[in-house]
Amino acid sequence: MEMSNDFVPKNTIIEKMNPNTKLLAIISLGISTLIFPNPALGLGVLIFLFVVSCIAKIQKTFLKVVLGFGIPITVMLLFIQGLYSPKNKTIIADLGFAQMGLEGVLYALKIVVTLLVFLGAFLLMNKTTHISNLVAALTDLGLPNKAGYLVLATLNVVPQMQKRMSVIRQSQEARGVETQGGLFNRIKAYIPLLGPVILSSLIDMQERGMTLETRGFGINGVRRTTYVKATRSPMDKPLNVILILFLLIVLILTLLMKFGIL
Amino acid sequence: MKVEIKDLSYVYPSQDCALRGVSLVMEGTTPVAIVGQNGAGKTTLVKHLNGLLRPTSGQVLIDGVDINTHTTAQWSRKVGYVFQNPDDQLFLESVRKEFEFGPKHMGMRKEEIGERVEYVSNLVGLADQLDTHPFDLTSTQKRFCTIGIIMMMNPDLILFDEPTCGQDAQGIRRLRKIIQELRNQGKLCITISHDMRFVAENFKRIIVMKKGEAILDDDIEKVFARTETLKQCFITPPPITRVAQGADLKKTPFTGKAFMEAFEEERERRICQM
Amino acid sequence: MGKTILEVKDFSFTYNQAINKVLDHVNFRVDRGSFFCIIGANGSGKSTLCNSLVGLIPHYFSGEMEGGIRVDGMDVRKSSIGELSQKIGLVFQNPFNQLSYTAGTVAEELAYGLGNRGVPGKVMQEKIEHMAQLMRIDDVLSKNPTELSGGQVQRVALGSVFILDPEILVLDECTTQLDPLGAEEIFEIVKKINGSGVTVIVVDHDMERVASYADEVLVLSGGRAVKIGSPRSVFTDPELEQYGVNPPEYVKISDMLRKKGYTNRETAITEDQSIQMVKEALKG
Amino acid sequence: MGIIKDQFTTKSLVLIPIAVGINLIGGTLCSLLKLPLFLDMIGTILIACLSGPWIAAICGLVTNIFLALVANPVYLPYSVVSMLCGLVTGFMVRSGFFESKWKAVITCLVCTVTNTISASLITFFVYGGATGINGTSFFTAAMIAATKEILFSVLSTSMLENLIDKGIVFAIVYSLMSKIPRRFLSQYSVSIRKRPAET
Repeated sequence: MEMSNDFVPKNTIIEKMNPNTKLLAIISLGISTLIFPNPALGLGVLIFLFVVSCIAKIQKTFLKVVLGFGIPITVMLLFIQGLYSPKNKTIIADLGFAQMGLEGVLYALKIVVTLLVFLGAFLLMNKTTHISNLVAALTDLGLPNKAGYLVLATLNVVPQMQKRMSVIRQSQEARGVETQGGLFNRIKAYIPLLGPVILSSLIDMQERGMTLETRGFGINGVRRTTYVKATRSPMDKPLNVILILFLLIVLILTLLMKFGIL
Repeated sequence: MKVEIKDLSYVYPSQDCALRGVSLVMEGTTPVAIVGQNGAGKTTLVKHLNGLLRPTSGQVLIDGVDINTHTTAQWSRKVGYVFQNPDDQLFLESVRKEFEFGPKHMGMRKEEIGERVEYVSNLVGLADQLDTHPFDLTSTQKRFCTIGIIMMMNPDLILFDEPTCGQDAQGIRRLRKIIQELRNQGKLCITISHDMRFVAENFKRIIVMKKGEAILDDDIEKVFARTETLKQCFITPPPITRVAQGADLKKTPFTGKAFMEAFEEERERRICQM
Repeated sequence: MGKTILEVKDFSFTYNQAINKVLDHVNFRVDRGSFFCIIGANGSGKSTLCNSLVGLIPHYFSGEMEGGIRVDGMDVRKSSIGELSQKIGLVFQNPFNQLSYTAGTVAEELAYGLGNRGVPGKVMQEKIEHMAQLMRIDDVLSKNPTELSGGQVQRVALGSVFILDPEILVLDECTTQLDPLGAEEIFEIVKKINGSGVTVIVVDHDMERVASYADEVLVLSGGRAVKIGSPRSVFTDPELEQYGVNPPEYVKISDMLRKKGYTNRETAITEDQSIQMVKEALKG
Repeated sequence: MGIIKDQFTTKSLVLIPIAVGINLIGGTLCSLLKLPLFLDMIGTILIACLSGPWIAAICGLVTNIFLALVANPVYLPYSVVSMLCGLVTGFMVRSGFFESKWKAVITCLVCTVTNTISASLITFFVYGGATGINGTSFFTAAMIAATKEILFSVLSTSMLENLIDKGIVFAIVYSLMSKIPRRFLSQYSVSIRKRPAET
């Protein structure tokens, strides 16, 4: 599992947008795809997201993640839903051991595009936004200080823990614990590591809490400020309006279709 | 015990060069102190002596055997390393278990382990704390606990990394006793320290490191007499020495006794001159 | 404004589940603007005392508390740590545990406490620049704090407490993990801060340093305040070693010279005094 | 509500990032050693024992947000699962179900069931049966092929997997709790009476 928020500044217009706009985009595009009755809209949104990823100069990562996740899950869901969905009525293919139904296939495709729209939009937001920028933007919206702390601290603490693990491994080696060698040796070596890593991290963290407290973590009733200012661009306002309108239009269209008017 | 370091260089994976061609020989039982500013390469050097780090170039020989021939765990029988931060090295639920862990791993006999526990726990001052959880000890006691777990394994070479850090007067006295005891048992002890008073009181031979090089390696008197070089390495001699130097005494004393001798000598000389 | 800025009155504390009192009926006062040092053996209760002064006891660590502490008129028991932090700041031993872990850069780290108080961006920027200069960390402002050396992180930690403009600064063995030069640097900065009128309370093991910086010294032993007074009166006390504290080497030199009749001056407790004394004694 | 607020002390809150880190280390270990398990709840369960149900629930939420941010947003809907498990375990520990080995086993079983049901419902309703992010998806697919029942297959795969997974997690936490030093533990009132393996 890759554990890094590898934000690389590329100085694109997407990067300069307010993180809240990007969050709104995830919600608006994602929910639109989710409620719209057929997969076509989602497919369109996906193509749009790909274009955005090109503007943000991260098209390679975008394709890698979206296809890397999209292909296996499509196959899997086509298998599960296409062949075994109880909704299946219209048979489009007979594979011998099972029959493929149109309803299941459409349902599977719908789930896949919805997931991919969420995934893709989220990925775009994530890869074009520094986390402290995101937290600053959310603080502007009124995110509680403690919630912001949890996200930021987790991002910073996890790499520290991984570093600590390697120091502890060294000091165990110096006590005669063999940590190299085959897979079995490594499993055996990791178990005594777990204890000290966890215990010493817990104790360190208690001390770190002292620092927070003496620097006003617990102060109530103050509107907090951040050093990092959330990025803003002139496109934020119009985009917000467009995104909300888009969601509304999709909602109305969906309702109309549901009631058989369209 | 003989440690040979031949033209040792080490470059970290981050491309930072931590050691640049260090050559040293340490032999016998005379304890050696390594001093120098933070980041001078002291810990990096010492980590080569039990194979925690492997030379980028050059060679490290322990009793004539190349360090690269064994793993760190194998070397731990011969070379004991007490880490700077005790929390990294302790992981069992009582001091006794910590003490017994290494020797059990090595296959030491049960009776011998028992004897050593008694001997070592008395030496490091934890005889009454054997059933305490190491994390419930004070920071000083924790440090002595890590010293204890390494001594339990009875290695021929012991490496201390900043043992004086945060120690009070009693702790310093106990450390001194431990270093003497190791010497009496014929062990070689190499210590990294910032505390010049401690160094002056306990070590004859000093190695001064600066930017990855061992720039001085000599008897303590000769090392502390090189005031200019030491200044460049950001090392200040112990208080007694500084007073002697400040008052222009000809000798470089480290102990009260030596100070008085130097003082009286200088006084005689001046009286004769008058 | 009274002369006393901090008062500890008959203060005792026992941690949850512990049997013994860590602090046992401690009494003392600290004058406004003074450089106050606390010394004593390990386990004598120094850190617990520091934590009590800033309100971590009883608000963060729980246990049984008796007596009281007043910081510039505020009752520690009744004020929150956040309120107290406006008056009193604490820097402790391990520099890496003093990072907020919310900051990607040193500048953000310095800003953390200010942000919690809602200090506006422009003021924040000014304060950060000023503090960075004072602590000599202006060259690393945009670096990640976890990548700095111990000495640098300790200066960042000191800066991020001092930036909150406390009237009292408590330093709990904050130089033990630094090399002598790094420690000296920190003390110089602290002396400068003290010079600007801030009361400084320092816990340290280096008696030579305590002797040369302190206005007043408190000796703790087994949780009790056993002695308080000027550095000279404390360090020339023959009972000092009983409390697990060795006087500065300079005291030893003075004693030796006096014993042999080479001098009759009063005991030297700093390097300069000592050199002066030896020079005079040499003249005979 | 007062009790809930009591849990949100700084002392407890700062444990969350570490607990998340522990969750991730467990998870990384599994993928490193190619074990078909998660072990990604060690931290959540540990913190449930130390700081109570609500902190544990937040810990579960933050873990999934973190995973979504750095690894894959697929993890986000499963935050409900982690939160439920944290809550359930926290309340069980509160009522004394961690004081002895056998009581801990009961807590473990309750947690397993909670996990299985909630995770299966999410896999079924959000993802249509499989997420494709781990090996068990294939197993689920095979079950479906054999039984023709999607929900049942998802449930039983999940149950089997969780039983093993939570068993290991609880065993680790139980042994950790006995190793946590007294001085540290005494600051967390939830667990103080409930320390296992001690008389």
